Amino acid sequence: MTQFTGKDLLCVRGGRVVFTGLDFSVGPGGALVLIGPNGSGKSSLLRLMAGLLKPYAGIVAWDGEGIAEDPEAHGGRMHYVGHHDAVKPALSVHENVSFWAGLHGHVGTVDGALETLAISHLSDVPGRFLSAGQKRRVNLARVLAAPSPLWLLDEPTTALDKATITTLERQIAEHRAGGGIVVLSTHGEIPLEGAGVLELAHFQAGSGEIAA
Amino acid sequence: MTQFTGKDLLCVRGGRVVFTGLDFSVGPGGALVLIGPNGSGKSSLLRLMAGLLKPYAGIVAWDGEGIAEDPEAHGGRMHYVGHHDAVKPALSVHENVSFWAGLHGHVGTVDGALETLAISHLSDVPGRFLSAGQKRRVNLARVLAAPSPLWLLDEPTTALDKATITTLERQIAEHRAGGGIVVLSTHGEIPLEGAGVLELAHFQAGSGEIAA
Amino acid sequence: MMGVFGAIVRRDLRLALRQGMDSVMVVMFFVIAVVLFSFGVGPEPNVLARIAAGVIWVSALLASMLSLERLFQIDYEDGSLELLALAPVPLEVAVVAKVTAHWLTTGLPLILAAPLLAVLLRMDGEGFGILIAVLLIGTPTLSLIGAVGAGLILGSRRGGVLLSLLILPLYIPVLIFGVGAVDAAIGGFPFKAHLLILGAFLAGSAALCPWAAAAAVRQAIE
Amino acid sequence: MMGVFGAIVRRDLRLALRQGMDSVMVVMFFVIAVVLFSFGVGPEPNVLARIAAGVIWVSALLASMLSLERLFQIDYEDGSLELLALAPVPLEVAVVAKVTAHWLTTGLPLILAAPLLAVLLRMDGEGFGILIAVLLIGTPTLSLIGAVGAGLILGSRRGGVLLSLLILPLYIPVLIFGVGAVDAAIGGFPFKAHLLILGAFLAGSAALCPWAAAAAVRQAIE
Amino acid sequence: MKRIDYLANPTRFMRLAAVLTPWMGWATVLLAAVGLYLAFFVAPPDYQQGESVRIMYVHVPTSWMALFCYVSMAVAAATGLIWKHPVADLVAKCTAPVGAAFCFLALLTGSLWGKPMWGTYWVWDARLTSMLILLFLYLGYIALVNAFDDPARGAKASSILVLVGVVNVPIIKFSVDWWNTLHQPASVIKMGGPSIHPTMLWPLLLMALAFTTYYVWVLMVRVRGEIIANKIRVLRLKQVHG
Ligand code: HEM
Ligand SMILES: Nc1ncnc2c1ncn2[C@@H]1O[C@H](COP(=O)(O)OP(=O)(O)OP(=O)(O)O)[C@@H](O)[C@H]1O
Ligand SMILES: Nc1ncnc2c1ncn2[C@@H]1O[C@H](COP(=O)(O)OP(=O)(O)OP(=O)(O)O)[C@@H](O)[C@H]1O
Ligand SMILES: [Mg+2]
Ligand SMILES: [Mg+2]
Repeated sequence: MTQFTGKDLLCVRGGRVVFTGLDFSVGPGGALVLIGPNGSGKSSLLRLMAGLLKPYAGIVAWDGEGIAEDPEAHGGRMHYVGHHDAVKPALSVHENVSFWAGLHGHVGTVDGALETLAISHLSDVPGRFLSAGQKRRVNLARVLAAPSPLWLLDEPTTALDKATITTLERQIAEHRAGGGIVVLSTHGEIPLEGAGVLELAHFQAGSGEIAA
Repeated sequence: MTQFTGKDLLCVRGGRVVFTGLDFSVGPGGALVLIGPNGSGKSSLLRLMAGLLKPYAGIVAWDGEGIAEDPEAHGGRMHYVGHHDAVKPALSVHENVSFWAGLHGHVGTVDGALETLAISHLSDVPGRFLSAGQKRRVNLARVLAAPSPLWLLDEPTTALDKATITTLERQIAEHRAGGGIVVLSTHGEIPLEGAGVLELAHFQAGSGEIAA
Repeated sequence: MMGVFGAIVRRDLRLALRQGMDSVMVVMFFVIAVVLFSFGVGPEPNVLARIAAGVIWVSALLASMLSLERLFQIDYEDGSLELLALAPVPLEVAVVAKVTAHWLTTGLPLILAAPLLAVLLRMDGEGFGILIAVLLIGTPTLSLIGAVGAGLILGSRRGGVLLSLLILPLYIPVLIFGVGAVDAAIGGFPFKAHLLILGAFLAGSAALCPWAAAAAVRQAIE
Repeated sequence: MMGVFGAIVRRDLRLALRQGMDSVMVVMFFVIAVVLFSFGVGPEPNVLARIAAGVIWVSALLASMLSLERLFQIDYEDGSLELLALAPVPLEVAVVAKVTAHWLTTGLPLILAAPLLAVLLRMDGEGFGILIAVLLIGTPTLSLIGAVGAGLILGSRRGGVLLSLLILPLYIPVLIFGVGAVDAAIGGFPFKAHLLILGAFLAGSAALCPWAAAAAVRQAIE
Repeated sequence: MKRIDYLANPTRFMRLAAVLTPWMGWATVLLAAVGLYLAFFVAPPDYQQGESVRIMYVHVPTSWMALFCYVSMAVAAATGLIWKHPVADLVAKCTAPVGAAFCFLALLTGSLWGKPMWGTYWVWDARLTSMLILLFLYLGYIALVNAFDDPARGAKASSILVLVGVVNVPIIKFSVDWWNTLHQPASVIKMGGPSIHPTMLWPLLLMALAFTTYYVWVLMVRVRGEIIANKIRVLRLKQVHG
């Protein structure tokens, strides 16, 4: 079975240990929710999982193989949603989504994704006319348009209205039902059935473990 | 009594009518919560109230006088918290907050504000080392440090952890108890006693009302 | 009002000194540009001396323009500019404060470096004093004009190139009289008229540019 | 892999054509810089002709540098660069695709405008053909080198000026041989060696710069 | 494992530096004294150049050091990038100002020497030009390493720049062979051994050695300073972050 795991992760940012000795493991259909107060390292952990940040020690692995060994393969099986929405002001909503879907080799599924997130009426509107929540929906449409087994979502409900949050929850459930894996961070409540919860505050460094 | 009012506001952005025929009125100690789906115009209305955006028609007034007539006076009695946190990476948290407080003529109250938001231990830390939620707290500290009768907050709880949200709610209650006015937008629930609620979706333009 | 002016100048100076070696870098760009021209033109000393004043002025102008690009940019991106516009003082005050801090950290060092480059380009000794004088009058004018351009490009997607298009044409008169004064001094001609005209440019731009720049900033943050 | 390369090139071309008049602006900067020089140096035709090749090259170089500043900047700020780095193709491919699109929208128009400016500067007729040839070989080299610099300055606090410090020194060899070839052709000397060296520069930077630029981008988005 | 390295390496380096620093200091003083004496009082004036040949004893070693420092930086940068060795980044960072100073001195002494020899302070030939580019590369490095809010970012970005700029070093070295320049070709460091009289060779080598020990000395002092400054910064951060 494919397992997404991290072992003994040490994260250092700006010369400071953010968290240390962190392990996690999620299997097919599983979900992991990252919680913790501001600055506890939720975003940092998601970036480690995506491969954007290298762990100072420890390893993040897919099916036992470190993700750093074949970054392109990891990119192919993963979607990362960060704080920025990567929406080009000059391209229409449809063009924005289909560019990213195309990079993952999917192009026919864009309209369906827009439909699901209730932005198909904005399909031809340029990105610069979108509000904060509309941009976020475009970003999520990119994830839906190109199916990939692993979703990494950093506070995905930011700026979304309630109806869209419900839609997102349903999509996550569907994704998991199909054997997909979800890791997300949140300050609110996202009800995910049978999800593991990782409280980042438990992995703060002790007083001795400051990096020189 | 000071009243903060808007009459028959029409807002046009990107050649499209965002809302029309909108009225509001808040008195001392009052609060107004803006709700509505993504793109319904919450941020736009707050920018109108701050004077950053000019209404296409209608008037925003303080005590009966249009805010555009004396923008400096309006600036002096108002705090606006938008999507950006205005935290300088090279300045320490204390320097960041006291610069803005100084513009409003207050300097002695900075430490108290940092204390309230539980970031006084970060006082000497440069802004570049802060996480999303910590930056947001610095931004809110600026508001607390220089008392002003009118607070305009655009999704102020974004990125805040639960403990800080509670603090913010208490501060808003105190502000109102002292005769202050609060207008804020939110997708979540911010329990404000006796607050008016404005559903932006009710002021959408009919199909005929597209601005040329 | 003066208190706020001082506060903004102090903040900008502190930011400049603390984080970037702004002044150092502008001077270095200035030097490199002059060196590039020497390369391009070739080593003949008399040709170099002939065009020295022009090369120094054009390089100073490009350096000033490049550093102006970010005059409002960072404040715009992190939301500070909105808050400055909402502060209880006219936006014009904030604009002038920012221009002042900018000139102190970049314009002044340029002027100090200019004589050195004049030596390198084998400029005639007579021109040195007047070169400094015209730069002292000319560079604040450049900063003021540049501020308008820096405001106009906010939020547009093509910073550098667009800025240069907007403000370089406005720089041309300053350039012509600046070079003219130096050449006149070297040639032994009177140059007072040039200085007076440059002074008039400075007065004019000090009167007009803050309003224009503030208007530009206001429309950018709508 | 080629599909992704094509997709990125097409996207960048579309963005360039749709939103900014990039090409127009670069060309205009080029023209204005040359004009500034003519003003700075004064109108004597023989001095102008003497320095024509140098002025054109230096202006092309500055124009190229200015437009390169934003090569990755916007994608970096709106999060697209992270996603490109996470795409299932090597980041080097994306870098080369972006450089290609950039050169097509800015380098090519520069080359088309150059002969016009040569006429303006009264350059000798012999130099025209060779000027275009060296620009054709030289400007892609500039774009490739500049891409490394554009990657390195991501996230730093001083874009434009810093970039110029990093890459202008590396531009100097291209400048020297570019001007040398034109001057040789005008003087009736052989210029094949110059062209070969410029070709070697192009090959070398095509081999090295994509890796360096990708490495720079990777560390920037950490 | 890696974590142990990270914590232990600076400590080990600090111990090594504490031992080496005084030795390097004294070696510099001694070598420079002997070298300068030989250069000024023992070495003969040149039959063509007269006394001005004595500039050579400063010019040539500083030129060598300018190149040597850049290569050291490149090696340190590569080490830092590949093995993430924290001291390597500091070595590169601390070498830059020293190398820039040597480079500046080489240019200065060269052009002072050029006036009597070539009749001009400066010509745009390949050796001189590439050396000037080296100075700019040093300055660009210094600007870049300090341009970031996070020192780790500065270290990485500038390491990449050093590795790109290193192509300039062979150009400087061989420019005199590849193009005909005013500058004279190598006579000490070349295939087939040095072709220079021992009375001139010895002071030259001594001065070169003195500059090398000086470099190591300054490097030790500066890297120690950086490590201590880092520790203070991190402790302060830790204190306030709780
Ligand atoms: C600013 C001008 C000059 C610069 C930038 C410069 C640069 C250099 C450099 C980089 C080297 C080291 C080359 C190597 O290791 O192969 C060197 C060596 C040397 N330079 Fe200069 N130089 C300049 C002017 C002069 C002048 C005017 C003379 C005297 C005619 C001169 C004589 C020498 C000699 C004799 C060597 C030693 C060559 C050897 O034996 O390897 N240089 N110079
Ligand atoms: N670019 C950076 N450079 C240095 N330190 C950073 C950087 N980004 C974050 N940090 C620090 O790393 C720690 C973890 O930050 P991170 O953004 O992962 O927290 P978070 O859990 O996502 O917080 P929030 O809930 O506020 O988003 C914080 O203490 C922060 O100060
Ligand atoms: N800069 C802009 N230019 C043109 N149109 C804009 C701009 N910003 C927003 N709009 C449009 O104005 C409308 C209202 O946007 P606004 O940002 O006020 O919505 P909002 O209620 O704050 O939404 P959200 O909940 O997503 O933040 C949207 O339809 C949006 O497309
Ligand atoms: Mg976060
Ligand atoms: Mg909004």
